[in-house]
Amino acid sequence: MQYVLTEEQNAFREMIHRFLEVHSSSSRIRSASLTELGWDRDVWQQLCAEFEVPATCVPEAYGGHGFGLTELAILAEEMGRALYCGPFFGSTVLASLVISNGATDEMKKLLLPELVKGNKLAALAIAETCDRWRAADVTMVATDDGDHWRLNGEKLFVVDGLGADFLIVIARCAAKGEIGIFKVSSRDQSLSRLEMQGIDRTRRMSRVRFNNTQATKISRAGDVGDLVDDALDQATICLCAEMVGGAERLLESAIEYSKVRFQFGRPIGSFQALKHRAADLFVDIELAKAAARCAATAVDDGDENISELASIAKAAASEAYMSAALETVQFYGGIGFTWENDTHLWFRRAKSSEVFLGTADWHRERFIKQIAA
Amino acid sequence: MQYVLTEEQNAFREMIHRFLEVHSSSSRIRSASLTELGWDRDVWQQLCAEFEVPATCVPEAYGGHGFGLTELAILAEEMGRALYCGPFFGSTVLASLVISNGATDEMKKLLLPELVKGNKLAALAIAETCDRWRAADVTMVATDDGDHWRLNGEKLFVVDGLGADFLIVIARCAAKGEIGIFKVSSRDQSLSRLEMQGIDRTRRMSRVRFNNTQATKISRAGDVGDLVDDALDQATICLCAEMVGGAERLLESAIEYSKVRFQFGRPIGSFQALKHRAADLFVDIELAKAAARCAATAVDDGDENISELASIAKAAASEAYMSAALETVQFYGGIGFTWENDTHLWFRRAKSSEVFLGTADWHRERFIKQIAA
Amino acid sequence: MTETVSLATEQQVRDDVRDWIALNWNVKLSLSEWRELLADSGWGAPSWPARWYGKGLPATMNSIVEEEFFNAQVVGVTRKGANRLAAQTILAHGTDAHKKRFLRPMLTGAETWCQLFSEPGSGSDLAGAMTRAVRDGDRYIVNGQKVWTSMAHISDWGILLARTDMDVPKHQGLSFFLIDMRQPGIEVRPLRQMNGHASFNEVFFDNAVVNENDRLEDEGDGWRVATTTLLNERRNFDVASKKHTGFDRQEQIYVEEAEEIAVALAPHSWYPQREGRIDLLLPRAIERGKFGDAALRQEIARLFVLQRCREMASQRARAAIEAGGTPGPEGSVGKLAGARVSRECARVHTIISGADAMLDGVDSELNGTVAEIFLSTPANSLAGGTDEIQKNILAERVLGMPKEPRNDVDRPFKGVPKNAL
Amino acid sequence: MTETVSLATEQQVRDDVRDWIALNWNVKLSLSEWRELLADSGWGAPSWPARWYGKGLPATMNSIVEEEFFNAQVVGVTRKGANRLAAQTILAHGTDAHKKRFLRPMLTGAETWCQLFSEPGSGSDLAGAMTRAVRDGDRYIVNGQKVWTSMAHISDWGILLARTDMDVPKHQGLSFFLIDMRQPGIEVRPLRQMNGHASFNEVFFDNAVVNENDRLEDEGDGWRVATTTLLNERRNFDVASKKHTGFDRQEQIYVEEAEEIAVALAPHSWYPQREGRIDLLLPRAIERGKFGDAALRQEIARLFVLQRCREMASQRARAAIEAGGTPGPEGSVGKLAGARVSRECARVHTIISGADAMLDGVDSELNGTVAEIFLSTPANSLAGGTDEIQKNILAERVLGMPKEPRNDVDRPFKGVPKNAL
Repeated sequence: MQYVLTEEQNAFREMIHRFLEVHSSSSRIRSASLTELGWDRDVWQQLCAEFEVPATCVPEAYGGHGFGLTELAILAEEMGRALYCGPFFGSTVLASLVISNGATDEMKKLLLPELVKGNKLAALAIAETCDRWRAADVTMVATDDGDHWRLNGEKLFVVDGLGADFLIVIARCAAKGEIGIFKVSSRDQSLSRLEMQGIDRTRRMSRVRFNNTQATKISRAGDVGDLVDDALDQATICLCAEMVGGAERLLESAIEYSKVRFQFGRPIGSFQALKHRAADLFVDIELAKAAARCAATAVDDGDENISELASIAKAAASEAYMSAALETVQFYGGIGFTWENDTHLWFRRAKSSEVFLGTADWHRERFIKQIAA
Repeated sequence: MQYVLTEEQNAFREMIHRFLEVHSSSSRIRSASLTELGWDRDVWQQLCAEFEVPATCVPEAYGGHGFGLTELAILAEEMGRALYCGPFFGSTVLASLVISNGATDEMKKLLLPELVKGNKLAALAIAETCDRWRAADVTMVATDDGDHWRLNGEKLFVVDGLGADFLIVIARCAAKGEIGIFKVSSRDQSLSRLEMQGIDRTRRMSRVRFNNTQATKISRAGDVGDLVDDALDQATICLCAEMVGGAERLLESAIEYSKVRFQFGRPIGSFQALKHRAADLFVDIELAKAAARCAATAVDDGDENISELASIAKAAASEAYMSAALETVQFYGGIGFTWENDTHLWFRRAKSSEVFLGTADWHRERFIKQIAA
Repeated sequence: MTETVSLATEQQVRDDVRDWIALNWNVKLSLSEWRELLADSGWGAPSWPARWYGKGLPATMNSIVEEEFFNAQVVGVTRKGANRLAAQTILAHGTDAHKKRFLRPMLTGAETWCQLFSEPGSGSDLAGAMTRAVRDGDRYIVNGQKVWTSMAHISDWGILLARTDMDVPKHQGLSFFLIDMRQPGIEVRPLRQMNGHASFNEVFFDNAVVNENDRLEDEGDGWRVATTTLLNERRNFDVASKKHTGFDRQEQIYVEEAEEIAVALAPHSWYPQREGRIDLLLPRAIERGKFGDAALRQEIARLFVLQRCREMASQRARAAIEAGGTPGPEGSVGKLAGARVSRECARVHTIISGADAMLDGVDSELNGTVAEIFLSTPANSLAGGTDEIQKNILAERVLGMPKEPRNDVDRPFKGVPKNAL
Repeated sequence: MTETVSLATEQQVRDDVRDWIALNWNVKLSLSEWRELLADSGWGAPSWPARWYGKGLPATMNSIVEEEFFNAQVVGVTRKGANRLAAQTILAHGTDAHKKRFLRPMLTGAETWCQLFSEPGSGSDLAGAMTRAVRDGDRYIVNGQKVWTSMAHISDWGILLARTDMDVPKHQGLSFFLIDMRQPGIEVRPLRQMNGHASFNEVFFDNAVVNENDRLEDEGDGWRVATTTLLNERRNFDVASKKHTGFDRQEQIYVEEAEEIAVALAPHSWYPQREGRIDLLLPRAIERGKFGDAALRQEIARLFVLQRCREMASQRARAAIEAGGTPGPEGSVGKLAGARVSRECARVHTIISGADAMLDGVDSELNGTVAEIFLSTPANSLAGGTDEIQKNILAERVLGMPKEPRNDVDRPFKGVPKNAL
């Protein structure tokens, strides 16, 4: 296993980092999050044009760069650090990974090239209740009316759903009940998409209602639940990378402030109580980072215990990120509790990420049952 | 409810405190714990003669002083502070409380006066497996052979069992299976008492085997399980007071050391990280102390929710005591990890108390189910 | 001994109040008419000197009198703003002229006060205030900024801690002023918090003016005077006063009082959420079908144990004060325990929510209440003295641990290292 | 570039070692005979200079050579005591006479060394050592006490940090000595720990003697020399070396080596328990029928998550070093995480035990193992640099937080406030 990033990977990281520092600064995040769409189309187009972000880990056969999940996770880490608000996680991570893992070759050839170029955006619709994020939890049924598959019901927490051109929907095929992957056009009149108002305005989610909506099945015959779950574990690993990036950004910010904020004639960062808490937090984040990085590499190495590693990473990142958010507010003192201070933007994301794609408790439970089995 | 001790109660506390400072100093604890009995008969006799300790909360009708559980808990707090090793908890708290709560008037008149004078020692035998400390968990059956009740089986964790003159045994009466309280003489040849080697050498426990042992039933006809449980809740409250005393002793010791131990040209107690941890610990202990004191007063006030208060106190005291033990070792540094340093004596008692009469988890579970009901 | 005397007096006080109410209370008066009457009677501030709108009774009688008013559904003096703190400070340090001018409208509510101590650069370290008051003849010109000022937007007057001398050590260069808030040199801006509410203000001084006569005590005595205010703040904080939210009656005077209370409480509408809403935990866990989860039960039980212990500890503290003690640094125990409760409540609430913890507003549980609990988490660890300051107090004043070496108290304030922001 | 060269050299080194082993290894030699041969060959310490019992190879080759020895079941140089640390310090700071006299018996095991740095009064603050070495002609008279000295009871020599000047700042008044442990002025007493084991010793100096010639570098250079020792200690600590516990074979030389190892390891028999025995958690939970408890499962899962993260973090750290980095203060992350694992393991083990956690010895689970885990809990937070010191290192050296004001480094040591014990 490759434990440290290569020179090329570090250069890649540095490049995207510098871009986001400018184009996803906190003032730009704030203004973008006030728009109806919630993100800045120009910045996304630049990410597609200059860095070909959506192509990163799509195989070359489908027009991508054929890099690994390691590279996608590097992007996620930087997006999380900058709290980039755009359709990266919804389209490039969630939807593309499900297509890459679970669609037929023919469908991949049809769908991925469009996503890769950034011409089209997709979003994944899987969750139906809170706390249920895996294929086995899906109850929505797709019926076959002879000509087409038809979907009915509701999907929740569809990330970047409002801006998506098409939806990737996980549903059970009527009769046998096996999990299939379906594609639905967003333009379909039978579809209703409503924004779900969130604590984190930098990641938009929607509630999608299907009313006898026409769908194309893009997975092969038979149950593809395992493939969907593989994709979700990979997406979870990207989420963890994103969380680690966010946590690091918070810690850096707290430390910087502690050097320039003086009370009692000393920088507050010279007080040992703050030092020790910063050190504890650094340990938390380093541990979560190790887990997120190793999990991504393990996917690229074709390891078998990905779900274990994804759960370890999610459990570690969830606690590290939320601790970082709470500590950072505390380091800032009263000013950290204000709207004007940027900390709360990450504070919101920390909680939102903690419960997204399975809570830390759920991941620990899955993990411990796997290793006890 | 009386929230603070009266002048008389404080004077009582101070008196016993001064006695134990001398007669239960750490060097005397260490030497007593090396003896076969595990405690010093002279010190116990002084406690009985000078302070009439066993009489404290026994009603005057049975030769006691008729004080409340508050006073018994004050004694327990000081015993815990000084880590007094003698038959106080086994005989004066556990056995006497069970007799007071559950025996018939006739039996109280027979048994309590002897205990009150300190001529005799009793011990309570209830637990049969670990984690089971209440009447409902008892499976031992007492059979009636016409002339006598007969006991068979084994009881564990009998505190101060080796030095006891008689045992108070909780068992089910054959046929109907109702809980009864029995008395067995220690001199009975059919009884075997073996010391259970513990991490805490200052509180001895034994394993008692009954082999068709003759017993006297001292409770009235019918199930007295609730009365036994009441006594156990009262004993738990005394245990909590004892734990709070121990935790306070640890914190005081850590603070004192932090004032005289210099590193880097400063007393280590001037380093903010240690200050904040000491403050956190102080909060933990103050909270546990409030719970223990209020629970004892509530018993004296005849409140109905004693089991709730006992469980709150046990949960709070368990965490505060163990934290105090860990922090105190850490305050001392390497020297705190040595045999020569006294901290480990309390460190051992902290864990041993945490799991005695129901673990913190068990008490939380009981408490939350009660208030949710 | 003391107790017996107090008990005798208590009944007497109750009788006196009842008699006075019987004679004077008139539900048909306007709020201001009634308050004038009340201020003059001395029953609006029983512990103040008889000469200054009070009855000269011990402070312990205040709650007795309040209780009588409450039971008789009689409207009391105003509770808005920092009026009570300002009054206590003026009583201790003001001239007769100050008392004559200011105390009465403080009781009637004709004037509202705010407290101008905290600054962006001096939060925990209040004595490091940088707002300058420079003498100009018989007045001072004030420049600088204060923050976390409740009620500044509706205040007529403020109690101001400002620096009049940079060349002496920090605690010696401060002075204490009563400043007219209705002047062009003062701008008040609401300060929005991360949970969207605005409970406080920022106050900017741009050549604001204060008369020399409106200084309390001498130049350089500001810290000593402020200590009185802070001590009273702590005392009011320690002994939780019954929250009076009006009598919900239709007569004009009650409606007027309710309006006054509504204005005063509006910025703090989220405070129940700040406490963590422990009351909602069990019902939510049960309703969402999660009470069967042993891990969650342990979490909730831990929290209830903490909360119940905290209640018992504060009852013990209150009983100790009543038994003759004074409110000391032990109040920090309750403050820290409260912050723990808030933090843990917020955490456990979001565990119960699962993915719904992502939601806010209409899509969310209890219409945003859980989100508000979460977004208010840090408040209790910051407001009214940070956790860090509370821990320093406990460690140094209660546990007697040695102080840190300091370099900011024994040299001219201008030479003390300051914020590098 | 570097990597390619190393790879080429690695194979060559492997070939050379194998050739040498093939020619020289003889299972019939006694342990000392074989070690003499090995020391002279240079293969016992490949990274040492060719002139001094080494091969002048890069340090990374040490593990390659070790691997070849291990695979061929060939006995290596001694690993007992502080021989390796003492040798590295002498190589860096000793004269040729020192190297000639001491290095060879360090490899063969003919002499055992211990490290005499820590004192009862200076644990975290090693530079505050109070043991005095007072010059007396061409020798020094040593008085004072050291503590936490592994192997002192079987040591022939010790590396000693002692104060030779009280009138200069603390770091400048220390000198570094090689001291003969077999003399009447030195008394070694085992130090019993709270878990009953005695892994370390106290060493008392009562007019012990050390020759001027046995000082490393100049008087006052002691702290600089000690820094070399400490750096090597950290390096050895960071890069976990394979624990060689002998080959379990019957020939005399293997038996002799096994005896040597047994003596060296005896005081540390409880170290597996110190780590917390995470391996026992799941089997114990399942065997005791508690795996069905969701609250316990969460506890165990948390611990496994922590442990797995710690493993991955240390693999990353190791990979970073191999990729050209140097072991830095990041090692503190692993140290702190390890202490967390120990502490949490001890806690969860006793949760699994329930009331059986009260037991020790024959009555208890795994014959006292759980008790030993519990009674060893604090060790990992203290040994090898306390958690507090590790956190200071991370905060100041990695996160760049400002240092505390200090009053102990810029004045004569005699004027620095010291223990009031």
